[in-house]
Parts: sequence; C-alpha cells; structure tokens
Amino acid sequence: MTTTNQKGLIINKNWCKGCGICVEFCPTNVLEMKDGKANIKDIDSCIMCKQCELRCPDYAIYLGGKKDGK
Amino acid sequence: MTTTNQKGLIINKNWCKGCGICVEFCPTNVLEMKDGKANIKDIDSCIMCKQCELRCPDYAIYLGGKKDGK
Amino acid sequence: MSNQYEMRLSGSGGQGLILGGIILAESALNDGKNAVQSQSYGPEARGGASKAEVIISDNNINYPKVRDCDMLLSLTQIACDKYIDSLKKDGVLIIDNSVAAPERDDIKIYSLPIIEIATEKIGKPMVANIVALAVINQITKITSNESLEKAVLKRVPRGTEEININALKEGYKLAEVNE
Amino acid sequence: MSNQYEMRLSGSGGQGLILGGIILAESALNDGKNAVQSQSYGPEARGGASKAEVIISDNNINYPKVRDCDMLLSLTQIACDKYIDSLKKDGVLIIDNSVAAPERDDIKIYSLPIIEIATEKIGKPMVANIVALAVINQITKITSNESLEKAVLKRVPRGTEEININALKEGYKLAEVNE
Amino acid sequence: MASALVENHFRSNKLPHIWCPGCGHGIIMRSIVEAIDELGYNKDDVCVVSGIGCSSRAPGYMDYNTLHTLHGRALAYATGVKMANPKLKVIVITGDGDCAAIGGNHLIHAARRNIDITTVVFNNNIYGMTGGQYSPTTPTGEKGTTAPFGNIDKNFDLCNLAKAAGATYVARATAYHANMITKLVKAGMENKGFSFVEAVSVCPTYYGRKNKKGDAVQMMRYLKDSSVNVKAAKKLPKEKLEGKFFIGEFHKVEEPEYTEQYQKIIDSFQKER
Amino acid sequence: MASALVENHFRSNKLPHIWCPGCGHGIIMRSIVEAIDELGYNKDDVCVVSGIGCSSRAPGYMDYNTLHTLHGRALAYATGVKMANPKLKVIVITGDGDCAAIGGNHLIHAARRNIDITTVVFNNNIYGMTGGQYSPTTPTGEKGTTAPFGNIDKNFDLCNLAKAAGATYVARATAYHANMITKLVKAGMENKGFSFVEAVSVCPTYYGRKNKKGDAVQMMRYLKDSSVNVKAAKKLPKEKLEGKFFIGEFHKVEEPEYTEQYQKIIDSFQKER
Amino acid sequence: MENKNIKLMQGNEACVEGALTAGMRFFAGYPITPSTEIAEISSLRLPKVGGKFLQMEDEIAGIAATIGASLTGLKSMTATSGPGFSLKQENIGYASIAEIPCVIVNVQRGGPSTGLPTSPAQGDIMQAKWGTHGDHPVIALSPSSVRETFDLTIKAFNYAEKYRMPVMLLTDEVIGHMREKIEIPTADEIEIIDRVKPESGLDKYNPYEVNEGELVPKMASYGEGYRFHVTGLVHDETGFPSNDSNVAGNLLDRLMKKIDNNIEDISLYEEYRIDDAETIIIAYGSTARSAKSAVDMAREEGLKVGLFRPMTIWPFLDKQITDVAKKADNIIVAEMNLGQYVNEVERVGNKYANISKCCKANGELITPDEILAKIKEV
Amino acid sequence: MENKNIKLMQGNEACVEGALTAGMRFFAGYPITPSTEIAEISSLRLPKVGGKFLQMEDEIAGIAATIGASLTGLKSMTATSGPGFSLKQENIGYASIAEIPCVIVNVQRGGPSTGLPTSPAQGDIMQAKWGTHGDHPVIALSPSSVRETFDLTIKAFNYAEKYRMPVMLLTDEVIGHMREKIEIPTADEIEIIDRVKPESGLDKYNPYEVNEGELVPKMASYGEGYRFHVTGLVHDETGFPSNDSNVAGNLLDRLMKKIDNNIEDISLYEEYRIDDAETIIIAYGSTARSAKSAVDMAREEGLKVGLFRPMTIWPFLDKQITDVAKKADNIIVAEMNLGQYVNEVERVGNKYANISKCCKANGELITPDEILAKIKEV
Ligand SMILES: Cc1ncc(C[n+]2csc(CCOP(=O)(O)OP(=O)(O)O)c2C)c(N)n1
Ligand SMILES: Cc1ncc(C[n+]2csc(CCOP(=O)(O)OP(=O)(O)O)c2C)c(N)n1
Ligand code: SF4
Ligand code: SF4
Ligand code: SF4
Ligand code: SF4
Ligand code: SF4
Ligand code: SF4
Ligand SMILES: [Mg+2]
Ligand SMILES: [Mg+2]
Repeated sequence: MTTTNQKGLIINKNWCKGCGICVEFCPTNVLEMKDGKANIKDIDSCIMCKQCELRCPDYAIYLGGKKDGK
Repeated sequence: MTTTNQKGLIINKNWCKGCGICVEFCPTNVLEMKDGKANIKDIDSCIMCKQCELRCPDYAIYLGGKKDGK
Repeated sequence: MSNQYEMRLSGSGGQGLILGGIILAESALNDGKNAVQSQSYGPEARGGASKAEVIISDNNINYPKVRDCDMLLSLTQIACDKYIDSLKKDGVLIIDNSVAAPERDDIKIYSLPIIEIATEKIGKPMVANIVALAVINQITKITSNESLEKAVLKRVPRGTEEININALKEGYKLAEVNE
Repeated sequence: MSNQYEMRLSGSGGQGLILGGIILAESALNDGKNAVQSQSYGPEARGGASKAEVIISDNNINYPKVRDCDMLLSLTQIACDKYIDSLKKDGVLIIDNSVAAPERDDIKIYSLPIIEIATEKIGKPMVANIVALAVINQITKITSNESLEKAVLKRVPRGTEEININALKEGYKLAEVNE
Repeated sequence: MASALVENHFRSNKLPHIWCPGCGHGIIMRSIVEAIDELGYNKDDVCVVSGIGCSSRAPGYMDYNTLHTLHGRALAYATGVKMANPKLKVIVITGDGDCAAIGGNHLIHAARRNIDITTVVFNNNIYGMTGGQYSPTTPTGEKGTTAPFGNIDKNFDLCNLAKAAGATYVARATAYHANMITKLVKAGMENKGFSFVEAVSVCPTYYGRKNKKGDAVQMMRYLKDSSVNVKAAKKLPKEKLEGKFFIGEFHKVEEPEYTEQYQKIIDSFQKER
Repeated sequence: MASALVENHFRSNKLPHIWCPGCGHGIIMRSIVEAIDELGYNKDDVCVVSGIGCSSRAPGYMDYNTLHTLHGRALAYATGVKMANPKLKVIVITGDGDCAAIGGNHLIHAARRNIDITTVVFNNNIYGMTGGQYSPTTPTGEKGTTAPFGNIDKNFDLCNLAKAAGATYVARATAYHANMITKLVKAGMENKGFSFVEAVSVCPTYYGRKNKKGDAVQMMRYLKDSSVNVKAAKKLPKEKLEGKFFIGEFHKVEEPEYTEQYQKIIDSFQKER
Repeated sequence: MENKNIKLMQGNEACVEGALTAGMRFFAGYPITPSTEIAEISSLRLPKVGGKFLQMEDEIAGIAATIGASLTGLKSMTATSGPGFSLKQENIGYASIAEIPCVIVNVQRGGPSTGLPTSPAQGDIMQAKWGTHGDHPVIALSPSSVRETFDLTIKAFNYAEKYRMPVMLLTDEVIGHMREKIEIPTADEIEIIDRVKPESGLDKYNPYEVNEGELVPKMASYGEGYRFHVTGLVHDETGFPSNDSNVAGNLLDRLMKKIDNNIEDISLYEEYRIDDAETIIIAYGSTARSAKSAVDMAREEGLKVGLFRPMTIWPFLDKQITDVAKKADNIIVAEMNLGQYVNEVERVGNKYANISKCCKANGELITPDEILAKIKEV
Repeated sequence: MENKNIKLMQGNEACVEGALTAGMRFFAGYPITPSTEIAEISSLRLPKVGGKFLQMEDEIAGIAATIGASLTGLKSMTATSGPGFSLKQENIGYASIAEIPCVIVNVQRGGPSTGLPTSPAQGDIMQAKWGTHGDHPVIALSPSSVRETFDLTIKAFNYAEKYRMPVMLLTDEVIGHMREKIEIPTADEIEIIDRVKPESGLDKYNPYEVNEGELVPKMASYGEGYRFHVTGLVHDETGFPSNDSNVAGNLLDRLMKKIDNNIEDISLYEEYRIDDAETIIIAYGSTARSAKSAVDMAREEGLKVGLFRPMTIWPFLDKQITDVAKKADNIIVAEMNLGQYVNEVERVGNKYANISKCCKANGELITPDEILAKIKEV
C-alpha cells in the first residue's frame, strides 16, 4: 500500500480517500489518480516542495520516507 | 396634591419620588425640594421650556394644565 | 413554641431595619438563645417599604416565618398601616411619633420620637434603627443589654462605634422615660 | 408475519441505494401491498458504507427493522462482508461481480455485472441502482414490473426517464440470462 | 392626572412605576413614547417586547401590544412577532444584562438578519433587578456585588458590536439627552431594518451607591458632562475628548430587510399559481 | 505509517478520520498541529476544546488534552479550563455553526474578556454534520437544505465581529493557504489574550453539492483564486478586489489578559497575609 | 397507489404534512438529528402556502420565535431532539404560564447528552412532563406509525389551540426516519380546531379572564386592536403581574384544571387483543410496534397476551391504566429507556397487578423476541 | 456566641461556607434571585483562598465553565434558581455522561417560568431528576436549615467527587434567605472526600476504565500528563466515541449502578417521633420545618403523628419510605408544589398506606396549621 522512493514521497493508500487535491496542486505534475487513489506518476519531477503533504486532508501523502530511514 | 398655575406647570405629588432631577435641571430655578417632593418655588420664572417634564423619571411634573383646560 | 418571641421591624427602605433585625438576632445568639431572621424581598423591598422579621426562642425554631407577631416596630405610617393587623392581642407596638397610633386597645402602644432623637441627639438619622433596637430591648427585655451592644459593635462600620453606642444609650433613655 | 419479505440493499454512499429502497417500497405500494423502508444514518452513513432496508408485506408491518433478511444486495465487498451473516438460510444474495462470493452454501447467490452493465451499456454508472432494482425484481418477483417502472419514473430526475427505463431493461435481461 | 402624552400612551392606572427614585429608565421610556407619538403610529400597530430586568418592566406601562418575555430572549420573541405580522412596528426594550449578557446571541443575529425591529437598550451598566451585579457594560475597574474588588472584564461597546453584527442603524444617547433619544428612536423606527439605540441610563440605587457616583442628580450631571456628540467630536481637540463618550448617530446604511426578502419568496409562489 | 508530524501529534490509531473525501477540515487540523509543533509546546500543556459538528470532531484525533463538549459551548468550557489552570495552552476548534450560530454569545464574551484562548473556526459556510443547512456564514443567496430558495440572511463577517467584541488578535486564512493557517495560529497562540483565527474550509459533500461549486479540487481552487492578502490588497486596484475576500492578519493589539488580571486579585490577598 | 392519497412517506415528513393540514403557518427551529427533516421540509413547504419558516440561531430562539408568532396569530411549531429539547425547557414553561398555543416536536434519540445522535430512544418521556421548572400542565402525544404521526400532529395543534398551551409530540428516530405507506385522509375526515378569539370591537379585553362555561381565556392576536399585556410572571386576569398569593394559587389551579377537567378529551390510546389477556404489555411509539408483533407471536403460542398502547403519554392515562392493571395479572412496560413510564404505571397499578419492565437504552429498537422472552418470564 | 463557631448566617452564605470547607476552588454562574448571594459571596471569598470566581454571560456558560474547571482539577460549583436551572439542563446531562464531578445549587422559587421570583417553592423536585434528556444518574439533596445547608453542601461535593457526577443541592427561598444560628463544625468533625486520581507516571491511562473493586474510573486532570479525551457522546473505556450498542448499554448501565449499588451511602434522612405514629408526614426542605411544628402540635393534642424527612431527595429513598408506609396508616406528603414527590411516595407506598398530600404553590410557605388541619382530616 505504501510507495517509497528516492525522494521519500509516501502515499498511504489506506488513508487516501481519493479527493485529488494533491494531484491538482502539485506544481510539477508528479501525481495522478489511479483506481480512485492518489498515485505517483513521475517521481523524478518531484521537487519535494511538500505542497501535497500540506494539503492532503487525510495525511495520506507525505515526504519523510527517507528522513525516517524507512 | 396638584399644583395648578398660570403656566400650567403641574406636579403630581403622588407620583413624585423626590429624586430632585427636575430641580437640578430647571434652567431658571423655578423648583425646589420640599418634604421630599418637588415643589414650585417661583412660578413666575418658569419659561415653559419643558426640561423638567422631559427628565422627570416619574412623569410627575409637566406642563399642560392650561392646555387641557384643567 | 410557647416561649418563642416573634418580632416584625417595619419602615421604609434605607432605614436599616434589616440590619436591625440581624443585630437583634445576633444579640439573642449572644445570650445563648436561638434566633431566625428573615426579610422581604422583591418588588416589595424595592417599593420603599421594608420589613425584617426576627424570631427568638430558647428552643429550636421550626416554622421560620412570623405570622402574628408579639412585637411590631413601625417607623413609617405606611408600614404601620400595612402590618398592624398582624400584631397579636396583648402585643407591643412601637411606633415613631410621626406615625399615628392605630385604634386598637388590645395592645400596648409606645409612640416615641425615635427618628427625632437619632437626628437631633446623635445628628445621624441613619442610626434610628439602633435607637429603635435599644427601645425594643428596653421594652421587651428580649435580649441582654450587653449582648445587644456586642452585636451592634460587630455589625456597624468601623469608625462609627461611638455614635452607635450613643444611639443605644439614647434609645434606652427614651424607653425608660416612657415606660 | 410469515408473508413478509425483508430486503437489505447495501453498497457505498453515492450508489443511490437509499433511493433504490424507496423505489422498491413505492413499487410495492403500487401493487397494493404494504412497505416499510429505512436506512442507516450517522457516521455509518458518512463513512462510505450505505444501507437501505425494505420490508414488503400483504399485511400490516409491525416491527419495522430488518434483522435477518430474505434478500441481500451488495454492490461492494465491504458491504457484503458486513451484512452476509444477516442473510437467512435459503435467502437470495445478489452481488456485483466485482464482489467475491461468500462461502455459504445455504443461500442462493447471483453474481452479476451490475455496475459494468450500468457503466458500459447505459454509460452512466449512477444507474447501477436501477439496474439492481430490475435484477432484484426479476429474481424475487417481489413487485410487478409495471409497478416498478411507475415507481422509477416517479422518483428519477426529469430528463433521465429514458436512461432509467433502459437501465431497468438491461437489469431484467441480466437477471433473466443468469436465472 | 398626567400629561396628555402620558395619558395617551401609558396605562396610567399602572403608574407610578416600580422603578426607584431617580432611576433613568423612566426618562427613557417617556422618550420612546414621545417618538411613537411624533411618528403618529396607531397604538394598535405598535408592539413592544422586552426581556427580564428593571428596564424590561417598561412594556407593562405602555399602552400598546406588549410582551414581557424571558431574560435575554426579547429579540427572539420579537423576531417571531415581526415575521408573523410584518405590519407591526416592533420595538424591543432591553437592559444591558438582558441584551448583552444572556441575550447577546439574539442581538447579533437579529442585527445580522436586518429584521425591521428597533431595539432600545436601557444601559445602566449594571444588573439592576437582581441587586447590582456587574454587567458586560460595567466599565473595567468599577464595582458590582459580584465584582467586590473591581471588575476585571473589559466592557462592550454595544454600538460597535451591533454595527459589526449587521445593524443598519446604530446610535446612542443618554437619559439626560431625553429629546435626543426621541429623535434617534424615531430615526430607528423609520429605518427599514434592524435599528439599535443605546440609551445610557442611571441606576442610583445600585451602580451609583456601589461606585460612589452620588445620587441620581449627580449621575445625570455626569451623563451631561461626559458625553460628546460624534458630530461635534471631530472638531474638538483630543484633550477635550479624554474620559468622554460619544453620543449621536454612528451608523446608517440601507440594506435589504428580512421580512421583505421573505415576502419575495412567498410572492414568487403566488405568481406561479 | 504517517509523517513524523502526524505520528507525533495525532492519535494515529484513530486515523483516517471520519471526514468526507476532500473535506477541508483535515487540512486545517494539520496546520494547527504544525503550529503547535513549531512552537515547541509540550503536548501535555496543550488543551484542545471543541463543540459539536464535523469540525468539532478534530480534538478526538489530536494527541493533547482534548475535550469534545456540547454544540456551541466550547468557549464556555474552555474558559473554565483556562481559568482553572492558566498554564495550559488552550485552543478551541469550532465550526461556523458551532461558533457563530448557537455559540455566538460565548464567542463575543470570551473575546470581550480577552481570555488567553486561541479560537480556530473551521468555516465551511454550512452545517456539515447535520447535512447541509445554511449557517450564519452562508453567503446571502446561496442554498442549504433549509434555504431551498436561497438564503435571505446576511452572513456574518466573523473577523469583524470578533474584533468588535474585543478579540486582541484577529486573522483569516483558508484551507488552501495551509502554511498561512499555521503562521496565524502561531501568532494567535503567542498573543496573550483572545485570538480568533477564521480558517475558511470546504464542505464538498453538502455546500459544494447544493451550490454546484464542483468537487473538492474546484472548491480549493476557488479559495486560492478568490482570496487576497490584506497587505497586498492596499496596492491593488478596486476592480481586482471585486468578488474577493481578504486573508491575513486583521487586528492585533495588546490588552490586559483575563487570567492574569484575576491572578492579581488573588495575589493582593497573598501579600496581605 | 391507485388512490392518489396513498403515499410512501417518512415520519418526519408526515409530521410537516399534518402540521400544514392543521393550519401551521409558522415554523422556527434549529437543525438537529434526527428531527432535521421537519425543518427542511417546512422550509420548502411553508412559503408556498404563505407561511413563514425561520432557522434561528439556536433552539431557544427557535421556540421563542414560535411563541411570538403564535401570539401574533399564526399556528406555530418548532421541532428538535434531545439536546435541543433540554434547551427549550425554559420557554416551554413560558408558553405554559402565558397560555400560548404551540407545538413542540421531539424526535427522540439516544441520550443523555450528545449520546447516540443517530439512534432511536424514548428517553425523554419524563422530561416532557418535568423538564421545565415549576408545576405546569402538559400534553404529550406519541405516534407509532407514519400515518399516526400525521394524525397526532393535527391533534397536537388542536389541543394546543383548544387548551391554549404548548403541546408536545414525542416521536423517535425510528418513526421519524422510516418510510411507510400512509393514506392521507380527506379534508372532511379531519377535525381542525382554532383558538377562540374575542368578539371584535370589545371595549375592554381581559386576556386572562375565563367566563362561565369557557375552557380558556379568549385569545386575541397582537395587532388586532387589543393592546394587551403578556408576561411569564404570575399574573391576574388582566394579564398584569401580581404577587398576591391568591392570584398565584388561582392561576396555577386554573392552568392545571385545563387538563384535569378535560382528561377524557385528551385521552388517546389503542387496546389490542386485550379482552382475555392475562399479561398486558404497555408500550408506545416505535416500541409498540415490536410489542404488537410480540403479542401476535405469543398468541400463536397460545399465550393470553394483549397490548395497551397509549398515544397520549401526558396527561397520564390514570383511569385506563388502572383498568388495565385490574384486568391483567401481569403488566409489562416496554420502553426504549431504563424505566420511565413504568414508574407511573407502578404508581397506579401496583395495587392490582404484577408490574415489570422490558427496557433497553443502547440505541437499538427493542425487538419482538425480547418482549416475547419477557412475556414468558413473568 | 461565646463559642466562636456559633454564628448567625444566611442559608445562601452557609452554602458557600460549606462549599469552601469541602474544597471548592471554582465557581461560575449568573445572578438570579433568590440564589444570587451564593455568587456574590463566592466572588468575595474565593480569591482570598486562591480560588476562581467567574460571572459568565448566562447560566449555560456558568455550568459549562464549571465542568471545564472540574476537569482541570478544581472542585467546582454553580448556583441558580428555576429559569437558570432549566437552562442548565443540557449541561447536567453532559456532566453525567462524561462523569465530571460538580455541584449545582438550585435555590427554588415560584414557577413555572418567571413566576414568582422572590417567593419560595419546591417546584423543581421532579425536574432535578428528569430535567435533562435521556436516562442518567441523579443525586439531589435538600436541607431544612442553615446548618444543614452547610453540611449538605459538603456532602454534595463529597458525593460528586466520590461518584464522579453532578450533584444537586435543592434548597428554596426560605432556607436560602433566612438567617439563623449555625454552629460551624471543626475540621475534624467534617469528612472531605476527594476524587480518586490515577497513580502518576502511568503508561496508559484509560479515563473510563473501572477496575475490579473500584467505584468509578480514576480521574486525571487536564495538564497532568495524561492526554485523555472527554466527550458527551457514548464512549468506551478509552473515552472515545462508539456507536456499538454493547458499549452504549454497558456505559448507561455502569452510570446508573453507581447509584443503585451505593444507595445506602447516599441515603440521608431524619425520622422524628415516628415510632408509634399512625400518621406520618413526609416533608423536606423548608416545608419540613412546618411539618415538625405540626407534629409537635398534633402530639400535644394526643395525635400519634411523626415526620419522615428525606434529606436525600434523589435517589428516591425506596426502602425507607416503603418501611414508613408499612408502619403508618396514613402518609401525608407536604410540599410547596402541586404534588411531585408524592407521586414517588405513592409508587412505593400505596400498597401499604393511605397516601394524601398537603400541597401549596402560591408563593407562601405551608404553615404548621395547614398541615395540622390535613392531619386531622385524614
Ligand atoms: C434565565 C434567567 N437568568 C437570570 C435571571 C435573573 N435576572 C433577572 S433581571 C437580571 C438582570 C437585569 O439586568 P439588566 O438587563 O441590565 O436590567 P436592569 O435591571 O439593569 O434594568 C437577571 C440576571 C432571570 N430572570 N432569568
Ligand atoms: C444543542 C444542539 N443543537 C443542535 C445540534 C445538532 N448539530 C450538530 S452539529 C451541528 C452544526 C454543525 O455545523 P458547524 O459547527 O458549522 O460544523 P461543521 O459540521 O460544518 O464542521 C448541529 C446543528 C446538537 N448536536 N446540539
Ligand atoms: S512534494 Fe511537491 S513536487 Fe513532490 S509530489 Fe508533492 S507537491 Fe508534487
Ligand atoms: S490529497 Fe490525500 S486523500 Fe486526496 S487524493 Fe491526494 S493523497 Fe489521497
Ligand atoms: S418648564 Fe422649564 S423653566 Fe419651567 S419649571 Fe420646568 S424646567 Fe423650569
Ligand atoms: S423629577 Fe419628577 S420625581 Fe424627581 S423630584 Fe422632580 S417631580 Fe419628583
Ligand atoms: S435598581 Fe437601579 S435600574 Fe432598577 S429601578 Fe432601581 S435604580 Fe432603576
Ligand atoms: S459533511 Fe462536509 S464538513 Fe462534514 S466531513 Fe463531509 S465534507 Fe467535511
Ligand atoms: Mg442594567
Ligand atoms: Mg460548518
């Protein structure tokens, strides 16, 4: 359910309710909706700006996978 | 209990509670306190300005004796 | 209940009769007796009329209200008119001499210049209530004079002790003379 | 009470199952029967899961709640898992084919592509509820087809009549084929 | 045995009223009645609604349709009255406690709706009826029987509050300025919408005594000396304004009135038929 | 499986929360928590109090001392909490209905007292929890389930109201401006007195649907496009401000704080002994 | 649904339809689950008949506006649930002493406090009688079906107008939210009662004077030319306050007698299979539906069981329930609370019958099986 | 007054003194006659002992702040009269379900509504039990003297803390406003009970968990390091809301059992000349004083009359009053209302004794003569 990657961008699909807010406001178009949940489409473009984390109403997407060493 | 006079200034002593407001704010010093009630001391000075009537909290002093023909 | 003495102090608001009732009750406590004090509230209390009630007894006091009283003090005519019927046969009526004595011959009436004494002898009309207390005590002997003095001193504002003691004294004198 | 037929329509919020329940109940009324419809409220209704209950009877319906049901419709896995135990022995289970059939051999299971039909044949996933109503009616014969059609037409928004009639037709077809 | 105004507009068999000697409430009540008289309203069309408090006893003396409700609730009752019969000229008489303590919510909501009610607050900065507890308008530092060490609450500026809440007419005068109250209440009644008139009153019995403000006369004098008309204020130097409060009209705007807006909805269906 | 902030400050076993997909409340709740985190408060010293509503469910998820009270009463409870232990950092989370409808009186009085509580209103312009009735902040003309023909009420400007009532810190941001909420809440918490932060939220389920505002994304976009920072506003031409609302800090003053003033009374007796 | 008067309707909707039929032209309230639909439907329907709907700032304002509107001549209603019902209590007392007709609906939900907002309960039965301070007359009705919600709402308005008092409709989440078949009666099947108004052109109108042969004082509306006074203080027949103990005593006495002297008119109930019953269940509202099922089930097993179903909860049906107690060996009171109405049943009945209760307050409707089990137990 | 502990004191003052003795450190309220002195004296006394007094914007805010302060560790009280008591009802339910100790004083005055604000009554007896929506546990005490006001206020705090619930003190205008002799007991004569707190340093604190042998859950204060959650919704032992019917059922059950299982601890009453009594008067509060006089008067006339005086009004003294009913031929319930407590007496007693009432609700205290007349009548 969790996606980890070099940028440490994580999506908790159990918590994601599929509102699409993160997708809409990602400045570099990293994200997409897939099966009603947020999904990482293009991690390389991620500039780790945290906009998605800030605005996810469900705390389902966040940067921090790396920081925590996970 | 009622005083009538040529200016039509009337004091209803049954209603007067003796607060002294009319006496204080009469511009021409027509009134006085007597036995705890307002009293006409000098009707001649009355300029019929109605200040007493306006400010009597108990509607015990008023001009109008003449108007009503009483 | 037979040794209960029931008193009603009546007059107009501002005459300090409620304080008077409290002092009387505390005086009784000083004597080791029981006392209940109550007073009128509400529009009745607002409109100028004022009433304090005191019951003093050696025993427990159950029913706490005064209905027919043994002693009635009235400092104003309105108060006297209103409460005179509640005074028991053989009861004591104490009125200020500005009040017209009622037509009842089954009671003892004391008409005394209470307010005048306070105003003229003490120079403070406010202490009429204390003068009245002394008068009541002198006539009814309901509490001891020492207890009353103690009670008065406890309740009056600091700095007014002397005036009030004088008021008591004048009250006793007044009642003695007229006894 | 024996001729009472109790149904539970379950799925997720937004699938229009409450409207479905209402239509089913009105269809029964059209047939001259009695019906009671109720639904889940509160956090339960908020959280995505949704449930409508319908009881249909020739007689009066007293106790208005469905406990163990004769027919269960489940359009989602969660709903099926939650309510499967409440389906009576010999009861009818109708599930969308996206839902895994439960392991019970004491019931009749109909697994049909209800959502798919609505999406692909009608082009409106929202009409899955209407497709499901036709399926239910075809399988259980609980109300007459004319009554159901009338009930559907009464409740759907103006301008969508044709789509909904088509949905009914597709539903009947689907159920017939799989009967 | 009273003036023509009093005979005409009061239930004079109920007079004298229960208020204490020198209580400012009587002056304000008269000024309101004068306003109604000058406006020439039919008495049958006037409805005065109040809550509970010394001030709220006013309607009992006034010869209109009168409604003495519960503490704080006058505006909610009045809203029902006005909606039920928008032709009625509805006045709410309330105290600072009634209006701004327990009734504060109804005040801001009636203001927000801009419903055509004129509210006159008899603000004596104290709970008079219950014997002198501090109120939401008791100035900081002053005493009440529940503020024996001085009130630490900040006091409301009721006019400011009413304005922020949405009132379309806001003004203040004092019991000393009896004619001005009449003028402001008239303007308030003529405003199609929620009008708020603060009438600063005096309670010599409790507020005066507790705070050593002297007798009724001295308190009236204070009202005279400490108030400045907003219009005049602009021309005055700052020093002259120190310790003073403003009276006069503070706010006046035109906005849709509630019962009229509702009537439009009703009418839209009338047409449909 | 959540960010460090969420793990630290939320009761993550209670997540995901009950709010609908795209509900703005979740964003605002996170921004508040971020503020607390940045301020470095000890979690044991933070107390979050709420009323009843979707928004008022927030405290249940937050790992502090939390109190979920009655509809409209959060500020009254919070006042008791703060007075009882002035060391606590007290935050009130409330909805537009909770705070401004049934709770309006407690709001203006808490503001008046300038008690050190930071109130954050999750303003979605609707009663979410009960299914979409219009609220005192629903814009005139918009629909709710109890305003089927469009709301004829005028809506409150809550910031204006709080200011007029006496709040010493007043500000507004939106769920789109998540970082700004954090900033304002921090400033509010640091203000010794009553701080009021309006956080404009979105309710796609009811407000959005009823008023055809599109989905959560569109509603968030609206917040972004229609808000103007007060600071920037001054430099903008009037046309650019049409149909816009302001965000940012509106009011900030220093005034005596309630619990401190009360402590002074207590201290005066301590000295006496 | 050949007959156009047959509909599928929700209980809360039936309440509004009944109210409109009774002549409701004013509603003021505040949303609260599970009563909210009553406000919502009122907001939709009232302006279409020239009536007024107001969403107020809270429940207190809701009932206050309702009373104000009633005084101004409109038949008025407010609706709420538990927490809101608690908030309205002070004003219920006002309407009682000032004798203002109005209808207060309480769609009961799980308490105490916020409790279980979306679950049914019958926990406010005693509150309906005793919730406000001081003695006062009370009428409260409780329907068991959607149709009865319609009927009893009309009754509630009728009683309110006839006896000049607030009347409560105590329904519950089950009845309020369920949809069932309802046949709307035709106009001539329905009795509508309006308040008695003073003849116009009266010289002197005493708003609280009751003349020989009159039930209640005649009621003028504000704005009709009678400039009368209304207060929540104890008042004499002129409407003005009085502290006189005789006035106070007489007023309260008169208020209570409105009920006591007309108890038959207000007594609504159903008896079901009661004639030979050895065990009689007493149940009201939604619980009575379960009880009816239970009676049928018991009868099928040969048990002599019946149901007494009060629709009038207050005033308490003293006479009828005493009779029931005399007739039966056992009485079982079934209610969705921890035992409220049963106290009253005990009061009148425990001389005559063995009284027990079948109570549940966990947010679930009592089932027929639970009642049946209790029947077998006693 | 040689003994410095003997004083003349007003009932309302004794209430504050008792509260301070019990450890009250927070009071929030709103003025209302005839309870206002309690607020006034609290405002004067509390800061001197480091406590807090708050005059809130209304009665609702008063009790809400009281509950908030109690949760934060202070023993808290609010006081009011009729109209305010009605307004506080919703919050009383909150304190009940969330189990927050607090004391609510109601100095009863004439109702309903604004009624007779300065006159005594005992019209809120049933309201004290049933005023808020939903089932909930209730303790209410009623003193008959100034000294007893002091004592029962302490008891009220003790019960509140011990059983974690709101406790009501139902006094009346007569007791609240009269001054009489009171001997203040010394510290060692007084039992003070404090809430049980969790041991500090707990890893996990479940705010609503009751362990074997415990009466109520241990109560932490906000700010002490337990970051617990409190709600008025039905909740499980962790304090978080739940819709589970078992959780709901168990919670309500536990709340009610706090009373039911400890009824003896809460039963306070006085029996006076009851042993050989053929007629027993039941009276409480100020009316009990008249009743005692009446008993003495009756005894003087040779009538066998006694008095049973409940000081605990709620929970109802089932056992004791059943015993009284078994002992006496006649029971007369005297109360300053139109008949409230008498209903409960009838419920338990009418199998055994002839029960009648001596009621008055006109703003005047019932007199000994009126009770005596009633004694002779039965
Ligand atoms: C619900 C309720 N709470 C409290 C009271 C007691 N009470 C009566 S009047 C009043 C305050 C009145 O103050 P204000 O409104 O300023 O009027 P004023 O007497 O000063 O003119 C209070 C607290 C009440 N009657 N009802
Ligand atoms: C006394 C009372 N009245 C009404 C309600 C019903 N109620 C619960 S939440 C709510 C409105 C919530 O709106 P808001 O505060 O804006 O919060 P939101 O759900 O929109 O976040 C209402 C009316 C209640 N619980 N208690
Ligand atoms: S961190 Fe920024 S760039 Fe990366 S996915 Fe999130 S919003 Fe897009
Ligand atoms: S914002 Fe959060 S909940 Fe919404 S789609 Fe993105 S991850 Fe999912
Ligand atoms: S009318 Fe004017 S001048 Fe005459 S007495 Fe009155 S105040 Fe004085
Ligand atoms: S103002 Fe009126 S009440 Fe006062 S002294 Fe003059 S006449 Fe008397
Ligand atoms: S108490 Fe104060 S406000 Fe009330 S009547 Fe007396 S002076 Fe006026
Ligand atoms: S109803 Fe609205 S406010 Fe409530 S959770 Fe859903 S979106 Fe959010
Ligand atoms: Mg005032
Ligand atoms: Mg909202």
